[in-house]
Amino acid sequence: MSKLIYLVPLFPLIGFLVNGLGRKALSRSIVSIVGVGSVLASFVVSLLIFLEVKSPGFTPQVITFFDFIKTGKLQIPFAFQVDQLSSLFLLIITGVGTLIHLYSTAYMDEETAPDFARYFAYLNLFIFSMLLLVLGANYVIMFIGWEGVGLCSYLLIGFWFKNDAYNDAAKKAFVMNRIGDLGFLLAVFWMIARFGSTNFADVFAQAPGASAAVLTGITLLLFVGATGKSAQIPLFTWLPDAMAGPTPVSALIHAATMVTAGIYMIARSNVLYNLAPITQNIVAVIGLATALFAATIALKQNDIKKVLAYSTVSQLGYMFLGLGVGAYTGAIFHVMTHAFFKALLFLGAGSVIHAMHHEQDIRNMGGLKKYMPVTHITFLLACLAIAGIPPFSGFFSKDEILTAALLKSPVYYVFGVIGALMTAFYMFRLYALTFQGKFRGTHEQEHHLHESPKAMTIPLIVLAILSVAGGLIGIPEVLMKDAHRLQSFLAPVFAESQPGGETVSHLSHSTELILMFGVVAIILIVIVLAWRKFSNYTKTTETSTGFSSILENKWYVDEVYDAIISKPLRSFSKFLNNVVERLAIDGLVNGVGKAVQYGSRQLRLIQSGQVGSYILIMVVATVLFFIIQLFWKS
Amino acid sequence: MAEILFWLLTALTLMGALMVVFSKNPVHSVLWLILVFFAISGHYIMMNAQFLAIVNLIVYAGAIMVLFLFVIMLMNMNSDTEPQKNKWLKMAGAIAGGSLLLVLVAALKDTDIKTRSLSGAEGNIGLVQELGKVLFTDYVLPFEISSVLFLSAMVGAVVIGKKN
Amino acid sequence: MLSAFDNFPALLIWLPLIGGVIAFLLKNEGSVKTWALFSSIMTLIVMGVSLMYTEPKDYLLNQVSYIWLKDLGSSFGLMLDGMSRILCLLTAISFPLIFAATWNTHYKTPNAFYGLMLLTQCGLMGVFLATDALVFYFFWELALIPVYFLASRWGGEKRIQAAFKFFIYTFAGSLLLLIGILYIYLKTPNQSFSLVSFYNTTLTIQEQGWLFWLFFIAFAIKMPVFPFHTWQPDAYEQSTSAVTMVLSGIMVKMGVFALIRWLIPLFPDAVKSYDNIVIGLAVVGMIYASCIAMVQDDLKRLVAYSSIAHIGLMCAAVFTLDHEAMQGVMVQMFSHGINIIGLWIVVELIEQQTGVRKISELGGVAQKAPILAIMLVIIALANVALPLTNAFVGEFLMFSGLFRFNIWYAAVAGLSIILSAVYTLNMIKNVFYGNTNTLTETFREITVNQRVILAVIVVLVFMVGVYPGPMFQLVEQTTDVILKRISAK
Amino acid sequence: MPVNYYIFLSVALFCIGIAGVLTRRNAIVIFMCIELMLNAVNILLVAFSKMHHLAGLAADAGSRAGSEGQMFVFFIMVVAAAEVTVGLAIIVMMYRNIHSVDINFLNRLKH
Amino acid sequence: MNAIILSAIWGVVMMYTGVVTKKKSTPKVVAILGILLLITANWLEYAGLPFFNVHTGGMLAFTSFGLVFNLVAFTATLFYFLLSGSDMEDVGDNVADYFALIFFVLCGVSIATSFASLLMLFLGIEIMTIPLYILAASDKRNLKSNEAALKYFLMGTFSTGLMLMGIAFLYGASGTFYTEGLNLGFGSLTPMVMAGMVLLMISMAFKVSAAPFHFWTPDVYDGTPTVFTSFMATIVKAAAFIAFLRLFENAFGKMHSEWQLLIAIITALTLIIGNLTAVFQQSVKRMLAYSSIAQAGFMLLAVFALNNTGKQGLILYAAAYSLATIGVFAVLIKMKDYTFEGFNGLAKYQPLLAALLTIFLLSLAGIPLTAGFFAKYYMLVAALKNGQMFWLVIVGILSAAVSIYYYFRVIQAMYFKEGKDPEIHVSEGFKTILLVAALIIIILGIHPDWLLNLLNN
Repeated sequence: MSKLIYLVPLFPLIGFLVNGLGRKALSRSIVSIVGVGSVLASFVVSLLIFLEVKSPGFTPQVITFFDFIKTGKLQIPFAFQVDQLSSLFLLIITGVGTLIHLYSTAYMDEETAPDFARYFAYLNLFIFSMLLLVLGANYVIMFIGWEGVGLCSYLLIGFWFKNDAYNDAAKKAFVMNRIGDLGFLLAVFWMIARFGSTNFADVFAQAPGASAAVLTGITLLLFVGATGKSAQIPLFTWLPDAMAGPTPVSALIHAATMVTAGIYMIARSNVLYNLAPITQNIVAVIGLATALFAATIALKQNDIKKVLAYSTVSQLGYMFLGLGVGAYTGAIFHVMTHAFFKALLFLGAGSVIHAMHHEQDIRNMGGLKKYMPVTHITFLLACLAIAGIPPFSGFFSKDEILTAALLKSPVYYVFGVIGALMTAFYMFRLYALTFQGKFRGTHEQEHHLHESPKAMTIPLIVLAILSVAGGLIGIPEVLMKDAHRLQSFLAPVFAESQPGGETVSHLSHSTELILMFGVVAIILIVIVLAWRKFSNYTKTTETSTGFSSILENKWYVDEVYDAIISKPLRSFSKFLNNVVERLAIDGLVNGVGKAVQYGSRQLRLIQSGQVGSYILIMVVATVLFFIIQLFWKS
Repeated sequence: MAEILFWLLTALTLMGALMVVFSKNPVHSVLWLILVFFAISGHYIMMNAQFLAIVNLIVYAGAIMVLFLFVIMLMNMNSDTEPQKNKWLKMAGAIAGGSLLLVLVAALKDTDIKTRSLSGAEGNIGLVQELGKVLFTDYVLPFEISSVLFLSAMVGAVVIGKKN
Repeated sequence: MLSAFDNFPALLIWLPLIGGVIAFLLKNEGSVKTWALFSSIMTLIVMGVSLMYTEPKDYLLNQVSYIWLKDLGSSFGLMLDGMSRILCLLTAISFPLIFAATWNTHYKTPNAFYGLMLLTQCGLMGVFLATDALVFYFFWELALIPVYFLASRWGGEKRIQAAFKFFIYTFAGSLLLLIGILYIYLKTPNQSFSLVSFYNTTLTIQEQGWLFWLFFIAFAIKMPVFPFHTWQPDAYEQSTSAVTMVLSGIMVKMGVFALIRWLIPLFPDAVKSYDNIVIGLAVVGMIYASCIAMVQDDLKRLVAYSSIAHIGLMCAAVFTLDHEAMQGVMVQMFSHGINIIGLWIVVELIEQQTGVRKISELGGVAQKAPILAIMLVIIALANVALPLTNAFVGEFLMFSGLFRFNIWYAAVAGLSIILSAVYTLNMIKNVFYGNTNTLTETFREITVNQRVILAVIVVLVFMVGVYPGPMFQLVEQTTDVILKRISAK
Repeated sequence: MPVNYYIFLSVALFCIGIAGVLTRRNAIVIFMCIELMLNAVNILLVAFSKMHHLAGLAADAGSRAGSEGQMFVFFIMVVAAAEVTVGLAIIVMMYRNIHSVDINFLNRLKH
Repeated sequence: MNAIILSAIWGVVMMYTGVVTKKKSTPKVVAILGILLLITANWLEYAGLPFFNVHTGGMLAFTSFGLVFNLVAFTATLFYFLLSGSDMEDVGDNVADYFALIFFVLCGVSIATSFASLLMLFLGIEIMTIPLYILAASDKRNLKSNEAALKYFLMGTFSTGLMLMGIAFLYGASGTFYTEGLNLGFGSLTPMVMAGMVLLMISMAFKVSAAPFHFWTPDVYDGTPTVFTSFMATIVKAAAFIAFLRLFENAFGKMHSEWQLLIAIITALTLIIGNLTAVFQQSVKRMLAYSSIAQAGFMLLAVFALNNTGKQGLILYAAAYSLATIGVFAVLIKMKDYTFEGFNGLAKYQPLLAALLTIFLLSLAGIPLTAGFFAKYYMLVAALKNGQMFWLVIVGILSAAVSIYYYFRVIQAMYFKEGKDPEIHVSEGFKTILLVAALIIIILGIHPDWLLNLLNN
């Protein structure tokens, strides 16, 4: 079965080509069928592969198709790696992808036919790239997908390219990603230089022989790549802006899949990271800082998608925290559950936006629960999941990360919990403002409010089920013995970096339980507070001041970046262009020409026209020549 | 005796030359120049080059200088019409000439032949007979060729002088 | 033994030459254009056929010599090795593309224009094929003269000055080259200009030192490498598009090519002692040019500066003397040529319709011409070396080699990856996206012909980008031989 | 009389000629100064001729060594005569056109 | 010897032609016949068939170097006659006399290329220059022509004085005028030899218009009727170079290292001043005058190097430079406006003429595929082979780059600028001959060995 692995990315690629090339010729329905069908086909194959991987006796396989680059000593095959980690991601990507494609057929129905096809082409291309990313058996193939998803993200954020703000957001996303990509590339170069190969197997096999400095360097550079793709400090600002794209895109790319590429990559490189403890700490600290930082911003956002975006950044921070503290399974687990509930949240938000005719400000919503029951329920479930209320999926995954963090350091744990509280607060603020209370929009909007079509609600329902039940594959040991099926499934991948069961056993079961339910209790209190506070929200015109205004303005990070990077770079470039280039370098070149002309003008004045002076110069020259000849040798 | 004569002629030559340069009136310059030629002819005779001495007088002092005189007369030149260079240029010219002299003297003061004497009337190569022999044997080619020179000078005089 | 293959190199030179002369004689604009296209396609066919012949084992033996100036020790020696093939192929592909892409442009005295274009092709082919230093120098200049006329006669208002600056700058450089060539020639044991005897001449370290700079400056001006680049933006801006394509697509490769064939193997010691300076210059130039490209408002100038940055990388990679990097350079020479010609074609298409090149005055073209926009996006992204496009392969290897040479050079040079994304996306955004204005309101979608031309480029972009294997095989031997020469010495 | 004397006499005469060329503006006078220079050369040649002749005689009583020097002087005179013809013709022509022989008037051609 | 005698005779023939016929075109035909005769005679002598057996007393030595140069010079003169012969009619009435003078000059050229004695050098150079004084003055009513003639005359005789002084010193030191005798006698640089050598060098530098003794050149070339400038600046100058090279090779070859620095200084100054000053000229004619100085700088490299390559190169240079310059002048004579602007838009009205002119200019600039390239090539190789004073080569190269500036100004004017129709009237024959000249330049640019192999016989 794993021989058929090429089919997985092939289907979306075909979908992309068909929809892309035939964008003018194809009707909407065909586009939808091709778009959704290709991903669905992929999903089916992925499922088959997953089953094969899951079956006992399976060994990870590398399937090589051809040599992508083969020159000199360097050989980079175009090869796919089929193992537990990649097959799990295949499922997530194609699964969530299928749902979102389906959802999109309804969500994007306002677009003209060619744009509709273009949209699906992009989306399929994205799936293709993402699959390449997770399937690649070496860092170069991974990088192809890595850049590919960035490109698709760029294309989809700027999907409505008439709007310049969207274009700017798209550009920002791409450039920020590129900054990270540079780190990734440098890491790859370092691997080539040090290990002579980029194949996972070769690199991991040789890694223990490398010096700590090299490993720290490589892993840090890889992490720089991850901060770009997964929107961590300092490269996170693109993600909230990326909400400019169509909402399903936000769900698929900017929540469920692409942004988790960084986590996938680090999990994939767990062997390297385990050998570089300094990097691990940095990853943990950055992750935690991002989680808190983004959560604070999310508290005061009024755009429904912005809240979710910052929430995504924050959740990604948790995943990195998990990676940093060595809880690879936990991080992957959270990726999975997060894919479910965050996709659900976004799709729910999309449903709301669709119903509200592209109104995104939650202050203008309220009381939608009666108009959109399915959306309402599924959204609530997702909120509960993300807030970490048992037995919803978020609880299990987040708990696993927090537990691991506690083992590493109580400080991580405390801050992690604070973040979790904030998560609960802003999610229920969002929920309450949107669905509870009275409708605060215009009558026109109210008149048109309705539940979304089936194509949209079905994915919501499916995702809701997954959000609710998804956590059950990873029930912690303290609750049920040997019920963490994810851990046992992924164990071969992380085998080398798991120091066995010792760390887990450091914490007594009772402590763990107390902490677990203590946290849940506090979260519940926070939820109630938020619910009550925002259920009866009325619009005010007063502007916020002080700290809350700082939060509302996202800590002015964009402004700071603008002031310390963009603007200086631009002025520097202008300086180079206007001063260095024009005056110095070109001036020098032209100066040579001018000097020649000047010399010419002066020199020709010797030609005075007077015979007397000519002869005088001749005589003087004769005298000089005699002098030279007389004294030259002596 | 010969020495005294040498110095006398030398003094005459140089003084005449200087006067050629300094005379304001071109006519005087010509006359001084003729004097110089006579003195030079004297030198020639002292060096036993009688033929050249005579030719010098006939060709230079006689023909060429008379030509000069004619031209000057034709143009009615005198010291009043004589253009003068400004003082500085004159000075520069004199200095340049002087320094050339200085340099040449410096270069030549230590020649290996400087003490070889030219005294004595031995030898007869300077006589017409001898020179004529050489001229029409070994030097017949240059002699013929110089006719081309004269031809071209003649043509030139015609071309330039002829009225259009 | 003279096999059929032996005549291909000469044919590649004669075909354009004869074509050019005939073009001069034709009077009718249509027939001149048709003839030029036909002639260039013929050359392409010959090139294609010659690709099928394999390269003999010893690369220096793979040459054909025709007797020329026997007394001077010069013969009309040509060689079609891997590197030559890549560049001749680029030249052969480019000209039909250029002719086709500028089919609708009307030139005054078209016969002269196309004649000169074909003569340029002849010169370029000669440069890439020559194995005799004097022949090389001849073609080096021969490629320059027609381009000078092309750039001065057709183009923008300041074209005369720009072309003249270009000409005098490169000419001065090539005079230095001439001195260097002559010096080595006099040092060769048998007073010969042939590549073989140049290779076999031992030069002292001091000699290598200054000869290196004579050669390098000549090539650096041609490439151009910072700070010898100031002729380039002016020349690109002022020339007519077809000429700009030749200049940027192929001509700048002459410099890189010459570095590899005529500089590196000749002065191994000097290369090793000056590599840091040269790479430093190249890296500074990359960042410098990228920064300046960010603030350009003229499409042509933007592409020009981006080209300087890309060439800088090639120059740096050559001097790493790294096998993989060198391979990257070879492939990138081809890829960059294709990509930048593609970019110019798009610029030309825009200028044809709107009459402007100012980025700030354009906008919304994608609405009116989505296919053009798609093509441009693909080509532009290839230009910034997105994976699976042709430039990625080359740049990846070059950066990788640079990294092995020195981490910090690679890190600094890597910033250009980011900067290139910035200016490319800015350009795409401001020209293609956003709303239309009065200038672009009436923009029409490109015609079928134009689509085909751009499609050819896009196909090439992906062909090399996805499966670069054949390219590497083509040049592997050349790289091997050249690098072995250096390590041997 | 050592040959040295003649050398210095000749050089002095030569330099006076040069100084004359440099200090005067009248074309005719300048021309005369050039004639002075030529005569300086003539003296020198004759002196050397004599010197070489004496040396030749010392070796061989019938030697004609040195005659070439006098021949040369002869040819210099010939050439000088030709030059004077042409030169005076040019000067007269100029005089006919501008009624002056001042070389400073000749400055239309410059730079 | 054939050439010397026949050219002198033909000069006389030309004089009589002027008397016999009043038709203005006849002298040109006769002159062309004469030059063809000269070429043939010279060729025959080169092939070993001298017509005359004259007792030269060893004062002339006919080497293949001199004879091949004669061939080049006569051929160039043929082109000159064919292209510009008719334009002499515009200068004055004495067309036959002009031709006669030119034949006398050719006689001087032939002497200067074969002298073996300083006496013949002196006579040869005088025969070369005295007719030129007259030709310069030939436009009698034109003050510029007057001025040129007088300047040329005064400075020329002055330099003759210097040369004679030099010869006198050399005679004093060696007792002979034979160059060979000098060379055998000079192992080292005694004061007398030094003084003589320097003075000779200066006077020869004057003749070839090398800086800083070049001042006469621009003014004289500018003032002289253009049709004669063309001749003066090419054939005569090249011949002076041959004389220069022969003199220094035969008489001072053994003490090459003693005077190399001086020549190097002269060369460098000539290159720099010639090229730099040419840059700012407004008149094409004057630009060509300065360019001739600049080209002289390159040719001086042959004297500097004093090796076989240099000698070969000098022949090639003479051919390339003379043909190209004669071609440019031939067109210039037809123009009414001598400024650069006068050439504006020429390509539009006279495409063939412009194209040919471009070839000539490219050759002068030393662009490959023209004879000018190989001419410069040989000079550079010669200088490099010499192995001394590498900086001179660099100066040469840089000034060659500068020269592009002024040569290409003409090209720019012709091709890239708009202008009025200059209304040039040229016959088809003129164009054909110009085309032949251009072809020769290109052929020599591809196969210089075809000319230079003549030297190896």
